[in-house]
Amino acid sequence: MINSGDTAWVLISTALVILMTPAVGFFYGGMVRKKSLLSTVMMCFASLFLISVQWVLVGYTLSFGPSKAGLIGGLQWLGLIGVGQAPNPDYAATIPALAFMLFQAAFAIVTPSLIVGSFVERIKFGAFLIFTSLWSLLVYYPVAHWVWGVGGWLRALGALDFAGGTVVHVTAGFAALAVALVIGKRIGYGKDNMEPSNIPLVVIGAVLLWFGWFGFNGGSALAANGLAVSAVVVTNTAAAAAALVWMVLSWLHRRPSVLGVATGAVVGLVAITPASGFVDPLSALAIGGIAAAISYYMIVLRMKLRIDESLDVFACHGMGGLWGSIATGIFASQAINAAGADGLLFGNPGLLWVQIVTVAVTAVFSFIVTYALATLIDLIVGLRVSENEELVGLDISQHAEVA
Amino acid sequence: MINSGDTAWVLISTALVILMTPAVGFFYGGMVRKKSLLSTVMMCFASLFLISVQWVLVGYTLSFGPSKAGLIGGLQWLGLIGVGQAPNPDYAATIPALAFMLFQAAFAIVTPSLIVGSFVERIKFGAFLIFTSLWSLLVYYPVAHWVWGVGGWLRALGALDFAGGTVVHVTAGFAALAVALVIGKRIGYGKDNMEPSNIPLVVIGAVLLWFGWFGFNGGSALAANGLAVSAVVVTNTAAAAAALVWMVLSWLHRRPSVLGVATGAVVGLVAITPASGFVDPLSALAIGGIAAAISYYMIVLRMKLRIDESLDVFACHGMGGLWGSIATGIFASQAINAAGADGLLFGNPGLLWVQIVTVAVTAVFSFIVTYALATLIDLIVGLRVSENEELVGLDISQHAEVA
Amino acid sequence: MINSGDTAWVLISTALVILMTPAVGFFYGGMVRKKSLLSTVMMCFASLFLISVQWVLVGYTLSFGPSKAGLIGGLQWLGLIGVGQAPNPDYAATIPALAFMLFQAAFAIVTPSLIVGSFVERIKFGAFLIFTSLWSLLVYYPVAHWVWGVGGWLRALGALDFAGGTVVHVTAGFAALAVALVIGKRIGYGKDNMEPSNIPLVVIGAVLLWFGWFGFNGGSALAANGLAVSAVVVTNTAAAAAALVWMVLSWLHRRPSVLGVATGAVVGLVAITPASGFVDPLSALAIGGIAAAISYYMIVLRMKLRIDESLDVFACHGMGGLWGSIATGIFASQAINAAGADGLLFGNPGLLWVQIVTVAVTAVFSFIVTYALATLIDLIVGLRVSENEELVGLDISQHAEVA
Amino acid sequence: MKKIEAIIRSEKLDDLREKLDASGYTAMTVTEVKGRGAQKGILLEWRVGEYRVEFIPKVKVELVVNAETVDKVIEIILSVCSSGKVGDGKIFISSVEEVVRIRTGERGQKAL
Amino acid sequence: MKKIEAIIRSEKLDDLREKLDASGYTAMTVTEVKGRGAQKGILLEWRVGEYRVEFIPKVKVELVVNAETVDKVIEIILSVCSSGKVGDGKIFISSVEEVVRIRTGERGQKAL
Amino acid sequence: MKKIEAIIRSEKLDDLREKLDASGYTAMTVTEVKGRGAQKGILLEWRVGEYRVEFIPKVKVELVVNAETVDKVIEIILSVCSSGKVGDGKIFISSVEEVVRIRTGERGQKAL
Ligand SMILES: Nc1ncnc2c1ncn2[C@@H]1O[C@H](COP(=O)(O)OP(=O)(O)O)[C@@H](O)[C@H]1O
Ligand SMILES: Nc1ncnc2c1ncn2[C@@H]1O[C@H](COP(=O)(O)OP(=O)(O)O)[C@@H](O)[C@H]1O
Ligand SMILES: Nc1ncnc2c1ncn2[C@@H]1O[C@H](COP(=O)(O)OP(=O)(O)O)[C@@H](O)[C@H]1O
Repeated sequence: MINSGDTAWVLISTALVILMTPAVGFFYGGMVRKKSLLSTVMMCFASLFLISVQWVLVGYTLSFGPSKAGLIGGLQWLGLIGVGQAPNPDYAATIPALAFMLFQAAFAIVTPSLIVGSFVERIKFGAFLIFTSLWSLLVYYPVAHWVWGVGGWLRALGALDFAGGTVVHVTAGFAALAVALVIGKRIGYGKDNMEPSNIPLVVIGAVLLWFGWFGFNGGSALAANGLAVSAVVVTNTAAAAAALVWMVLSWLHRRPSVLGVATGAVVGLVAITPASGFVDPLSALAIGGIAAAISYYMIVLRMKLRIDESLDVFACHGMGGLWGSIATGIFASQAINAAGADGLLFGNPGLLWVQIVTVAVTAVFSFIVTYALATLIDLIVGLRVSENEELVGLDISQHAEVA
Repeated sequence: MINSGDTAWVLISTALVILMTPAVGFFYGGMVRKKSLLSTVMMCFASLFLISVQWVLVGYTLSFGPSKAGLIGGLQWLGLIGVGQAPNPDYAATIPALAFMLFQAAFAIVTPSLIVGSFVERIKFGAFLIFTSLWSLLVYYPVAHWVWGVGGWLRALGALDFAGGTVVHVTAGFAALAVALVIGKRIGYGKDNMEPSNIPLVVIGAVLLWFGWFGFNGGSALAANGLAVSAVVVTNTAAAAAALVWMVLSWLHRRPSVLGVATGAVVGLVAITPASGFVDPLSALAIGGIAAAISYYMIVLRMKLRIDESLDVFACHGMGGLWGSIATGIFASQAINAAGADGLLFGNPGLLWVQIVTVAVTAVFSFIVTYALATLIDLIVGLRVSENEELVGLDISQHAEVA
Repeated sequence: MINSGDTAWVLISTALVILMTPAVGFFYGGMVRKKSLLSTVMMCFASLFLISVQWVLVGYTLSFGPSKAGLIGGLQWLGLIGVGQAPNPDYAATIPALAFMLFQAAFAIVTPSLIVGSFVERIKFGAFLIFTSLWSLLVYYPVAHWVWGVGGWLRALGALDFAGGTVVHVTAGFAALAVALVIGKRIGYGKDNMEPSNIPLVVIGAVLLWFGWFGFNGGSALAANGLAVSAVVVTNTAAAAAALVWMVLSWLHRRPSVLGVATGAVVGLVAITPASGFVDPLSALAIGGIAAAISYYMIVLRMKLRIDESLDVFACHGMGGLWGSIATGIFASQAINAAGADGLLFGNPGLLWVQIVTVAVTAVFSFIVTYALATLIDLIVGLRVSENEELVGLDISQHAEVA
Repeated sequence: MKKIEAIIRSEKLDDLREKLDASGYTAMTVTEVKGRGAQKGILLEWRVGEYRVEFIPKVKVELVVNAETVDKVIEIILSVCSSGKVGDGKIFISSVEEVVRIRTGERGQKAL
Repeated sequence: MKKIEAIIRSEKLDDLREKLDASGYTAMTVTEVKGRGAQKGILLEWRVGEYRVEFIPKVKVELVVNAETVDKVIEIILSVCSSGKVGDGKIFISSVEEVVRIRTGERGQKAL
Repeated sequence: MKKIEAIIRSEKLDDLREKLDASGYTAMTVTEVKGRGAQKGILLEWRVGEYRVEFIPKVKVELVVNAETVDKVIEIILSVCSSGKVGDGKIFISSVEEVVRIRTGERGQKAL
């Protein structure tokens, strides 16, 4: 039976999550040099329209269609045939099946847009489109099926991932590292100024992400109930804690920067994602605060290693998602969500173990497949623009526009 | 009986649609030269506050008040007297009458803001205010009554317009063409650079439009039910398909531009509007994709004709709305909405015919009345700023401000 | 019993109100000189993460915990212990207690961000953080308890404040005046250009405020019912009326400015806040229109007095909130809200008297405590940056960043 | 060789470029500047009342040309940019000793 | 006639304009530039750590004046803009051969 | 003393600065300008079709140096900024009569 309140909440949550993909574009776009600002915004926007179409055609059925041996969804729902206004009780009994479908679409859309941060300012737009289409097919849809699909093998194992810490952030973060290694550094990396061109735009992006994340985590309850509320509360709390900790760390270093607190907030949001339906507000403070420190020092390390994973998708999403998934194994409590499980702090070390396995499998899978995919695309069509195109900037060279 | 889920959905949908009017301002504002950016934003913002007031006073009753011969609403609800917290079952049985009123206000507000794109950079701000107030009275309220008012003559004919393809987009698009012809070209049109001054702002506008459109179409179900969900799904799908097609077209020409995909997305949203409560996702792919091609080549034609309908409101909204309304006659299916009708593809050519008549009547009516209105205002107070004011830009000359 | 529609509405309203705090940052940030734009955005963003954490730890229990003599909440709910997914019928019987908690958090967050407008471009960031933390403890939590806490003494008196005209706007407005007097004028005030650096950003802020305010006032019904709808309707109407009046006033003076109408809209939103659950749309027109005139001339006066209360928080929020609270005593009607009271126009002068007392007490309390607090902080750590830091701008001197 | 630096109203730039083009002076460099002269500033609107902007946005057009053509260029600038109202701007002429075309390394006249 | 080009700290502009005004030098043209000199760049904060901005925003003030008044103007600039810290900037003086007032077509001294 | 004004492609600035630095010419002033020369404009994409931008963003680099070092600097600029394609830009050399270091008030050579 469809419940109008639950449907209203999932619909608006979907709208919020869809808004997040262009928000990633603003967040990233303001951080690159002006000459590639539009190209960065464009790649995220392209994730939105490209994956929207792919999802309707094949993505949904591959991710959530009747399971083939726990590994991938069957093709029964190709083109959304059979996905209608009636609920699909396997996933959500009180909202139309189409509502669950579109909510999940928003996740499939935002995930590849996160990876954009690793190869900005040097990728061919055409190669990007090929990469994104194939990456979704080869990495996202399988992992989404494993963790969230009925019959998925990691789900069967008992892995908890409320809103995509593993499915979204770990996959994107490790993929980002892989592509960065394949595509190589920007010309002048570590030598020229690569200053952020538009910090107000970064903040606009971060703020829309924070806003959208209420739908991301709160909507994952798939109902407007106590659990949705609890998820929203811990989401806000973890974001705030992480921003605060990042501010302190950057102040200890020298100055509390706007770029820093915006990044911190996003890291907090990432880390709480898998845990958001299982933990209480005080745990959220801990999860967010610790996440900020982990990502902060991972960026320090990444810079020392002189890897041009340009906007630190690995440090923020990969490590944030990894920590959040593990933290779920520590802080989860059935007092918050009876359908969940207790974590380490509540006497159940088993969950922690499952979480570690899940994260490890996903991270390794995403890294290897992405590395192979990027290498292949590079060989066949070339990932990278010419030196001159890179110097002139991707806005003019790829899109014939200026920001 | 008021249903809280339905009410929540219509309320938030209203908020989303109201956000669209300033979003149009950003979308347009970024496309004009910097010297008239603020003036463009201002005109859209002015639609918001001007029509908000007019609607409360007379607009609602003229549009939805008890019908006078199917042509216009009576004055019973002047100043919203009698429009209260209880539902009006004629329009929506499960939400307060005031909720339906405000949701409709948002449509009346956004429509004149769309027209702004045709006369940017050269209109007197005072003349614009007069034009907008009178245009709503003479064009929008009547057409809204015809198509949506209980007893309206086009509604009686069986015309389907789920969320305003005809009422909003066809009226605005043909009005835009009319005003452009009356006001004439910008100085230097076709000779000087008229480059977009702020493409990131265009994208911010387009993104907020996409976001708001979930309320525009989804809210038009006036309930949080399967139909609302279906409308949101096809909305997202059509927008994505149109952006994709536009990207391909502009790439075939030369480069895939950000301005292009943003425009494509909006065109897809326009085209799906009338159909959104009647078609399935695969039809949405077709409707959006075809819409992009139609608007694209209409702009090519418009530029050949050297008409300075500056931001292509006619090509995007006029033609997009026209195609969407006709497409409703082709793709509509009672399997999606039992209260709708079947279209050509489902064996009912009659609907297509009704749709064509509706669009034709509305287009002709809007064009003629607008042409007359604009001519009259031009004669009496003058539509256009002085040459020097135009050269200096409307921001300084009309508002004494700089962007 | 939890109602899913009510929960959905309060959740999304909460998201909207949380979005308002960074929106204040954009609204203010665009109005200062470019060299302190980021610092202004940062201070508002910092209110978000700082007070989010403080609220979870102590703010909620101090504001809404079991009352100590009507003056302050007890510490029973420290760290949100005992605040869960079940409703707290004292405040809202149909939504989880955590939902009410977070909705209220959003108000506690936005209030100190409003004050930022008074001391931009010259405050030390560290001093700002101390000020904001202590101000919430000393002013906001007590006043919130007095007016909204069960057992609060002003609530017991019968004061009506639907969504925070007194609690939010009067406290912030009078606090702003106090800090401005303590911190003193910007170097060059009244002599150098202090032009707004980014009016489009101001409009983005204003628009997000308008959007968010639907949640602010509509969500204050704590249910998706007729009252919520009514509140949203009058909110939109008052904002529009105020923008319209401001436009006329600024046109009478010289030109209708974008900065002016954006300000006018915000003032209208402020003024309708306390009244939004008690008045009808025509009253909203009056309340908004008059508010615009009051704030307009208050700014004229403030400028004559050469007080550098830089972005007129006092004129807009202090006077807007004061007028709105008094207007509630005039226009309130039990026909709109049976749980409210009738105002002067409906034959009950008693309410007006209570409203005046409430406003007066709050204004005096906020002014005095804030003045003392600011003075103290100035003595101990210093409120103001060095002259050279001020000349260079706060972005570089406090955050080592450029906008 | 001479450098002509003309500070003009921004809104005249498109026209000036066209006229210069038509007369064969296609090479120029343009800078957005802010100026102050007889015109003092302009008044802009604040939320309430107005404030003076002390510097007005102008455009500086620089052309390096042969000494003989200076007068011709000045004439064109005057014909396009003179409105007779305060704020029209100034032209400054100074000497340039050498020009190098970066593309080829050519120097002097033929590098112009 | 001489052109005085002063590259100064942005934050000194308001003060300098005022002092020049007070001494009757109201006409000037201002350009936002970026510079590099003894000061090398400045360090700004990135999300983590910092990065060097090689060029620092400065303001270039240009005044064309009579040869006799050059020293007076230099003195004013020095008095306002010298903080004694690296990065205060430079003043360059060069010759201007002719000035034309666009509004009237007047040339030379009286066009200044 | 001489002023070297080089109008170059924006994307060459980082490289040029580095090379100049390496040779000890650290002091310079950079302005964002728009230019037009043999290159005419560039075509950018509009929603549909394209439009010509008449002026192309360039960067102007100004260095005031001793007369003797002019050729050395020109050489560096040519080596970095010459791609052989239309649009590489120009270098203009002119005389500077006096330099003042604002920080100290020093004049002439030692103020450079
Ligand atoms: N002596 C000068 N030195 C430098 N720039 C000048 C000088 N005189 C005028 N300008 C520039 O020319 C612009 C127009 O000058 P203004 O005196 O307003 O024009 P007009 O002579 O037509 O009244 C000024 O804004 C300033 O940029
Ligand atoms: N030789 C030069 N040529 C061009 N510009 C210069 C030169 N020397 C200094 N500048 C400009 O002056 C600014 C200040 O120079 P800097 O050496 O930092 O000042 P200071 O001499 O006070 O230490 C630089 O940023 C640059 O813009
Ligand atoms: N005579 C000139 N006066 C002023 N600026 C010039 C002149 N010639 C070239 N420029 C500047 O140099 C830039 C590059 O010139 P261009 O002719 O395109 O280069 P190239 O000589 O390599 O083809 C132009 O955009 C313009 O800014």
